[in-house]
Amino acid sequence: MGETKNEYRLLLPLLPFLAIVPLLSLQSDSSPTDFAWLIVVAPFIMFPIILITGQVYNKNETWKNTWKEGGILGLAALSVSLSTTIWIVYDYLIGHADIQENTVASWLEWISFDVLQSDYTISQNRILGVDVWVDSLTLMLLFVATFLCFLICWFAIGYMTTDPINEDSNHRFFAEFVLFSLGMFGMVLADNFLWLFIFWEVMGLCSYLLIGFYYWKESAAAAAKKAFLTTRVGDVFLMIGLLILYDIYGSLDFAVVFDDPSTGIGGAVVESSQLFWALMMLFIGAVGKSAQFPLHVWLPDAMEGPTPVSALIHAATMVNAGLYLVARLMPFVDVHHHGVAGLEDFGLIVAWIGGITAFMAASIAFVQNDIKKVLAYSTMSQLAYIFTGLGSALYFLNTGDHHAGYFVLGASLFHLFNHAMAKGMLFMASGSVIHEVHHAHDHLHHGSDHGDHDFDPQDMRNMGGLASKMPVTSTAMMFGSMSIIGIPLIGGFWSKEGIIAETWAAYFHGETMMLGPALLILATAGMTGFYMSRMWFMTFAGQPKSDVIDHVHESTPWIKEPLLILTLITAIGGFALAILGVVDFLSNESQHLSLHGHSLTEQIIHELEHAFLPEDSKLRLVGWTTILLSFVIGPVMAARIHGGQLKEGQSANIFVGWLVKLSGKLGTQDVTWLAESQLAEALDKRLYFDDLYEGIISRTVIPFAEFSAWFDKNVIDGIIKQVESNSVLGSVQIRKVTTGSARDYILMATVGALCIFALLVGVNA
Amino acid sequence: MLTILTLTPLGVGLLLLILPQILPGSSADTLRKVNRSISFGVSMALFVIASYIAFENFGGIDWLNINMGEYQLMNDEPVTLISSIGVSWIVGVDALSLPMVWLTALLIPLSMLVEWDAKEGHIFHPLILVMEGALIGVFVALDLFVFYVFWEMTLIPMFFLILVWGGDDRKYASMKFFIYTFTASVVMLIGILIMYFHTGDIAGVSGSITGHHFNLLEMNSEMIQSEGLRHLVWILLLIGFATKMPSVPVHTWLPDAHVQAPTAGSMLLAGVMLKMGAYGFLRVAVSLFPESTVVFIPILLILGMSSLVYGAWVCMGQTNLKRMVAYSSVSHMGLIFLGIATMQPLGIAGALFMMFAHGIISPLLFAVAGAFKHHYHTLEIGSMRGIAHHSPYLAAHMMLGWMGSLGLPLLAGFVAEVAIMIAFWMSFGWLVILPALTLIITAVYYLNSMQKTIFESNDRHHGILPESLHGEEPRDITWHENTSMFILGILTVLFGIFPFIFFDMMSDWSTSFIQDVLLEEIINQGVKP
Amino acid sequence: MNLPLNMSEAELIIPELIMLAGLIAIILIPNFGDASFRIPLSRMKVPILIGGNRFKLTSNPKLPNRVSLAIFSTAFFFALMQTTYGKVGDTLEVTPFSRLFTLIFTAALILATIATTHRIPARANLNAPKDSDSENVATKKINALIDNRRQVDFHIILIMVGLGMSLMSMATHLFMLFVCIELASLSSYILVAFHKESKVGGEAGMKYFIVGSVASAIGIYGMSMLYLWNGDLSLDALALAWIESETVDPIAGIAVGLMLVAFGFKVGAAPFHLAAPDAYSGASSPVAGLLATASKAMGFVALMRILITVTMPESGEAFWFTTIAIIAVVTMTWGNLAALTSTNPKRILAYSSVSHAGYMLAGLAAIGSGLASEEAMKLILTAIVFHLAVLVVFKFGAFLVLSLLETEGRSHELKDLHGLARREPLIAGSMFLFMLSLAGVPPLSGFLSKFLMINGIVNVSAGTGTSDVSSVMDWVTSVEPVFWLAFAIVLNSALSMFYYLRIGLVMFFEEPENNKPMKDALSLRIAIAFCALFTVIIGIGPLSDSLLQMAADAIDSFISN
Amino acid sequence: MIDPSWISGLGVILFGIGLLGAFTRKNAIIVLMCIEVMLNAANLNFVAGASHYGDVDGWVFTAIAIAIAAAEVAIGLAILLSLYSTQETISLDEASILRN
Repeated sequence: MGETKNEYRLLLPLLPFLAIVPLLSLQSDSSPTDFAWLIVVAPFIMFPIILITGQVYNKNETWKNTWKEGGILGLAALSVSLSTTIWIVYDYLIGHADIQENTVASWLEWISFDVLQSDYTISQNRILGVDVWVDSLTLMLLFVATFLCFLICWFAIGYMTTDPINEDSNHRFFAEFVLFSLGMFGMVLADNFLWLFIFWEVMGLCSYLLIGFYYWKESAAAAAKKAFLTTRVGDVFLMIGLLILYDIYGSLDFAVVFDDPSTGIGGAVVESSQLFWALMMLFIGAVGKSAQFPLHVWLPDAMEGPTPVSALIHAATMVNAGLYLVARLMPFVDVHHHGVAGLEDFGLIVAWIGGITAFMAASIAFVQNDIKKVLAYSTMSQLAYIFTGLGSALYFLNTGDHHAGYFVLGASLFHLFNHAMAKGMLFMASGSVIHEVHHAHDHLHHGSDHGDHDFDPQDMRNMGGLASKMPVTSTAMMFGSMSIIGIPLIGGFWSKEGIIAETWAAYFHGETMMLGPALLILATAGMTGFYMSRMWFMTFAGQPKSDVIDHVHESTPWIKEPLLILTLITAIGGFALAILGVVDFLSNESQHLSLHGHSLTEQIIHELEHAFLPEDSKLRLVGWTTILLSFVIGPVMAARIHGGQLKEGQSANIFVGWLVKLSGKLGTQDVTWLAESQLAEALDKRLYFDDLYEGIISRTVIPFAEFSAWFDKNVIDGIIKQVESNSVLGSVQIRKVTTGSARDYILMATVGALCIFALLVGVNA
Repeated sequence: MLTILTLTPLGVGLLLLILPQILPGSSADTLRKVNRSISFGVSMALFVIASYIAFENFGGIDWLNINMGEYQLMNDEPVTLISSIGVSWIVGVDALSLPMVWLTALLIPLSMLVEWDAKEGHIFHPLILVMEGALIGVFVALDLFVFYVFWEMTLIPMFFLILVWGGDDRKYASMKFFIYTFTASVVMLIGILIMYFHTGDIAGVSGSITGHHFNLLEMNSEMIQSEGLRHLVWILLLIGFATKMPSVPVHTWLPDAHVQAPTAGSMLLAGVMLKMGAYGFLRVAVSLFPESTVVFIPILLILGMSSLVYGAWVCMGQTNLKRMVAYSSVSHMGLIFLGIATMQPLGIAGALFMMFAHGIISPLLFAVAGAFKHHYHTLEIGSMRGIAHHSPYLAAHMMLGWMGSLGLPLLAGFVAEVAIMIAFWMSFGWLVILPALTLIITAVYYLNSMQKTIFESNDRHHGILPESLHGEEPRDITWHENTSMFILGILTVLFGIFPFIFFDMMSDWSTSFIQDVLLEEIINQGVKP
Repeated sequence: MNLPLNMSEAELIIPELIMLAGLIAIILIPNFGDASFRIPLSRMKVPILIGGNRFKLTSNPKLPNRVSLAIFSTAFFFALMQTTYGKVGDTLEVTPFSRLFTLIFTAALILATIATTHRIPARANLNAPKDSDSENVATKKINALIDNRRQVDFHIILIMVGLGMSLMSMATHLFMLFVCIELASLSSYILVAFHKESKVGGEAGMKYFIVGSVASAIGIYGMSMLYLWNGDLSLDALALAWIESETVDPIAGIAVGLMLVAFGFKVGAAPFHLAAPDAYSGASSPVAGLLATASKAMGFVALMRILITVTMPESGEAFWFTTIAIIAVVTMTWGNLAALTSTNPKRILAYSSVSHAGYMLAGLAAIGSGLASEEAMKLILTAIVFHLAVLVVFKFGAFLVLSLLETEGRSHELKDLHGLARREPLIAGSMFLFMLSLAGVPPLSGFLSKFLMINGIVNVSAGTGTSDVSSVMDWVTSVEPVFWLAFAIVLNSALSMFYYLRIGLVMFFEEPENNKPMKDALSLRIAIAFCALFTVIIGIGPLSDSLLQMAADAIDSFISN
Repeated sequence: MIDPSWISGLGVILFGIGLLGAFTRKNAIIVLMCIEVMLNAANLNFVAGASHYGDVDGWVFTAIAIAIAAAEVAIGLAILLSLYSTQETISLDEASILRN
């Protein structure tokens, strides 16, 4: 990639787009929230432009080199979204706007209608409209979404346009990418459940399109279908949830519903059983979207999509939608604020699902060799953490312990933030690895990129020792992994600790049912330490396992910058935000991110104290167990099995060099016996879930569909055909009466005459 | 205005069909082009008029405050047609029929465009024009006799479209189509006649030797004394309308007709003709017999549900693309019955919007299926793979249409679905699980069919071409097909994002419909809203 | 000396007089020649004009055709213009009813005449075969000469048919009615057998004649029994006697039953219709058309006279109600079923004609149910008359198309219709129109008439169900069975659709055997076009209105006497 | 004077014979004769009626009916001749090209 230096001038077209928001902020006195529509509309406008221009100017040199097949345009739209978001976030953080104030104001009156009420009067003019809803949750997720969309689009320009397999179809990628961004932004901003659902589905569509980006690949197309259908199952239940909610509250607007969730439409008292089912249905939707047990099967397959897609959709943004939805449900159960009591079971269910998924995904991740699959299971597992946290939060809020509830809610959302940043970065890094390995492979087997199909650039068994070849990537990957593992002081630690602790707290609180999730996620903490480390060591440490590795080198700047930015955020962002009280902010306990009047040092000490030495001795035990498991046992095990020194003469940079060396010193352990066991086999087969589902479908659904088709053709239509053929038969028979002999005709006439007499006599007698 | 809209296409179409036969000269090719241009021009002009009527009115206050019985008649004076039996020419549109009229006027030029190069084009395009007249006639006529006349008249051009330009088995299909629907509608005719017999004489239709009239606006359910007879009439009407919609178990004409029909025929069949059933049901059966409607909600529910669920299952078992799409129409039409069965303004508005949305999505589906037939000479799902390589535009339209039909948000179909679902939950609660789960099945068969046609060739640069192509080089769709599909696609998106363009009007209509027509009966029958 | 006919009476029956005069003229005119009579014992020759070498004009073989066309047209015109009505002698009465039927008959005859022009072509300037001609050419020439010779025969008989039918519609005396029917029938037997050179011609004539004669013998016998019963056969007297007798006298009942057989044969009711398909397929198309329209109308007039005028009680169910209802249902079903798989277009049309008789009989049955108010009765009768009138347009239209086919040979196979749309789009279109009209598809006139029929039946019966029931089943069980006649008609319409469409199908779908356009029979084409046009405009619009009004007036006059 | 009922009784018998003959005999000529018999049965009725009612109409009817019968025979024989000339049979059963 010789023209590296010149590439930045391509960003010049972005400038006018970047100028939009500053101009607006100067021109207008109104609140930036009024311009929130820009976030959604910018990608909306850009989507058809990219798609159509790309189709028309396909293969045009300028389009390819200057506009990066639409990538620059996409980036421009996303830059508008990002800058608007930053503007809004800034506005809120400095306290110009009040988070608590959200009024019903329809920006778009989508449909309006009337409802026949049970007292036979017709309510006038219900409106399903859409407007913007901003609170801390929105702000956090909006920032995550716009920021990552922007960065990953940036990354994709480098990643996609240099991959020969994408030749001439990148406009499709960028258009769908932008459309996805629209869905994500819209979902976060929507002020009611219906539009949340609508954008939710738009994301689903884009996920489908992007997973199936390499549509000619059977595996990709099948994965796309699987993803769409599995999430569709959840979506349908989500929709039923909406229906129930609408029936209860007569509206789907957050403002109306959350104003007083215990009172339904017309002042009716909301039954907890009724609401429970609504929430359950919504939760099933969330489970589908966030790939939780038992609707988790689609996420690993979704890695068939291009890596930027995995990074954005299947790690950082879309899969968070389920979490976002569940977090949105808090007001329903928050008895402190008019919530409906008696919904602890819902919290428990959420926590259990989270716990099960976390453990299951982590264990499957043990045996994955595909670098992206490891990350996919890791994503699943981490999302499950958050679900467990949210479950605890639901439980606490519903039982009245709102302090604990808010804390674990904030922690969960904070983990969401950390995980999104880290996982987005990890995927990009893995993309970088794959990309370069692939390039190196192509370079090595020159011009025969179709020749060697056996080589899988995603297989970690082909890697090893990359730490020296890819300094930036390995560093980024290390910090990302650390954040996910929860290495103390780094990113995810701050949030994960809170989740585990509070889940246990719920158990200690007297809820025995909470023990399960608590134990599961505790175990998962250690497992996370193992498989994330394993991935890192397999990739970057040890001897190269393939001749390709020698030719790997980092090249494209488009890939490096986003990694660097995210590494920074992952490494210190978590800590910084924790100090600024993000947990309280996210749970709406506080309005701003600030030091709360303490000095910086005080705050740091307070946070550290809170993390490592909580007052409750039981929780202290849990905390240290977690640290022990995730920090020591997991990584050390991984290092012993997969770690090792680099090849002679190679050296890594200081950020990662120590780790490689350390792993080399820990020695090796042979685990072949374990790898060949039944358990490993089962894990490799993903605990047979896919087989089970496929088996059920092929044994029930497909035969039944075929039976229906047969039934329709042979029974329902068969009756018609029978009538037809019987008529024809009758026709032939009746025509035989016309024998052609006049004698018979006279006979018939006579018989007829006799019949007439008989009738006349019979009727009149 | 509406009279022009109805009679112009009929007249011009017939003239174009007959005149060239009488006038000698001019080569076949010139004739084809001239006829085609005139037909297209006329249909475009009619579309402009229809749009003018639509946009003139749906923004205005007058339009929104329609009450049943206060139709906005475009043609004020009823003209007596056959005074002896009280037939007069009364036309009018309201929120129920206006979208349908507009839809018809829209789909006609589009379907002409799709088959721009049809063989024997000197008949083809005028025939579609005749079709337009008959279709619009059904939607605007407010005299039951005229309504019935137009109702049956639509069969004739469609019969020819299938018979002359259809597929291999067109003989059987066209006969089945004609006889099946004809049978149902003559049964309906008995119902109409019973109603007719119970009408009193009214001013303006004097001179009737029977003392009765067909004016729909002057009819009401009280005219029939016997409740049993009212129910019977309602059932007779239902048979006619349900067959047209079509609803399970009287749907089997549809797949055959669709599979054999030419693309334009399928588009019109699915886009407008099926809506005639739903329209007529609302306009005649429900409007005049609210009591029976409320009493027979279970029937509606069963019909709707079986169409929806069973139709979807049958769809899954299909291997022919067009057949599958046809069954999906059956499935979607089931939702209309369900929407009506809810007895909620929202449900009825949803049903109306379903009629409209399905009216723009299903022609797109059939245009796509037709393009497969046209360019790949086969409709067998699975006989080809990775067609997106060769026909990117076709693939894109297929994607949009398929997604629209499976009810993806921001596309028109979703609005209707969600409206019906909300109303359905209000009325029937957990029964909603059936239609909801059907949405999954819908997704399954749509995705499967897409997977097995435009995706999965396992080759970066080539698709697996069907044998029916016989080694020919595959083509993408022509510009006329592309234009037509593009317009339909844009409308699908437009009405998905801005449904209120028609939805508010429909919603207001539904409210007043419930209020004025059905509410009393709902209360009387003790149906819980 | 009293003239048997005074001037005012003569004015009333101008159309019949024209036909009578025409009959004489058409016998005489072709015989005009330069023959002269030498006055005995002198050399003076007085030209007597009969015989000898015929003049060029009178020897023109096309002349009879033109003459008869002129006669029927004038008769049609005068019948149309007629405004005065009244009795003619003791046995005839001119009413709007009879005039409408005169119109129907003459219209059918006009069409038959036009079609015959091409079916039995007359060629002027034809020479006798010479020795030099090959055998083929000679046979052709001889056949053409034979055709020329029998032009006049055909038209004489045609006019006799017209005269008989027209008089029959006026008859107020049963015996007069019978004599007129016999006149028309005997003539039509000859017409059926007219193509005696073909095998089927003679056979068709024989069957039609034998079965028809038996039927009319039965009818006459029935009439004679009626005479035995009452002693007076004028319709008024019979009706009076019928009303006076409290119960139905068995003799009278049997007499009416016997007459039903005769008239049933004429209208083609099952099971007396069996000879009809044979006759239609053996006869030439114009004649078959005549049988299917005019002859059927004649039968219905007779049926209406005997069933409505004479034996319809003031109130209550007529004694023949069940019989006619059953015959109606059997007839329509039989006709439609048999037509379903038939492959001879003429037979299909014949069976369709049978089924139409069934529909009309169903209408009569509805009247006989005794539930009909006077209004409803009028409505049904109007429907029947209207149907008979419009049948002339589309049923004869279909036969005209077949005539056109016959000009190039056969029309006995559905195959002969193959690909007609390719060869003659307009003719095929018209044929399809006729078929749809026969099937009763709106907005064609066939729909309107069938619609009125069902309407009448529903009108009679729908009010009979118990009014205070709330369930459908209760209502359905309480309604008079005559209601189901409407369903029978409707279901039969659906059944019939099948074979009507099949004719359309073969015309538009199948490949033609050859692609040549057909013979340029202009007058026939114009007639077909007219029929097609009227099929449409009588279906809906002002013309249908005025025709309906005419039918209604006719029925008014029919009821009132 | 013979009682009219005897006359009409004879008529019934004649009619029965005629009808029976019409559908049992194959020969067209015989069938034609049977038809004549049936017509004569009707004539007998007319005659009986005329004598019973003392009405002259009956006689007239008889005369006309005889005329009709004569015409029928004339036409019938002509048709049978033409049938014979093409198919060389006058058997009702054998002349059945037209059927079904």
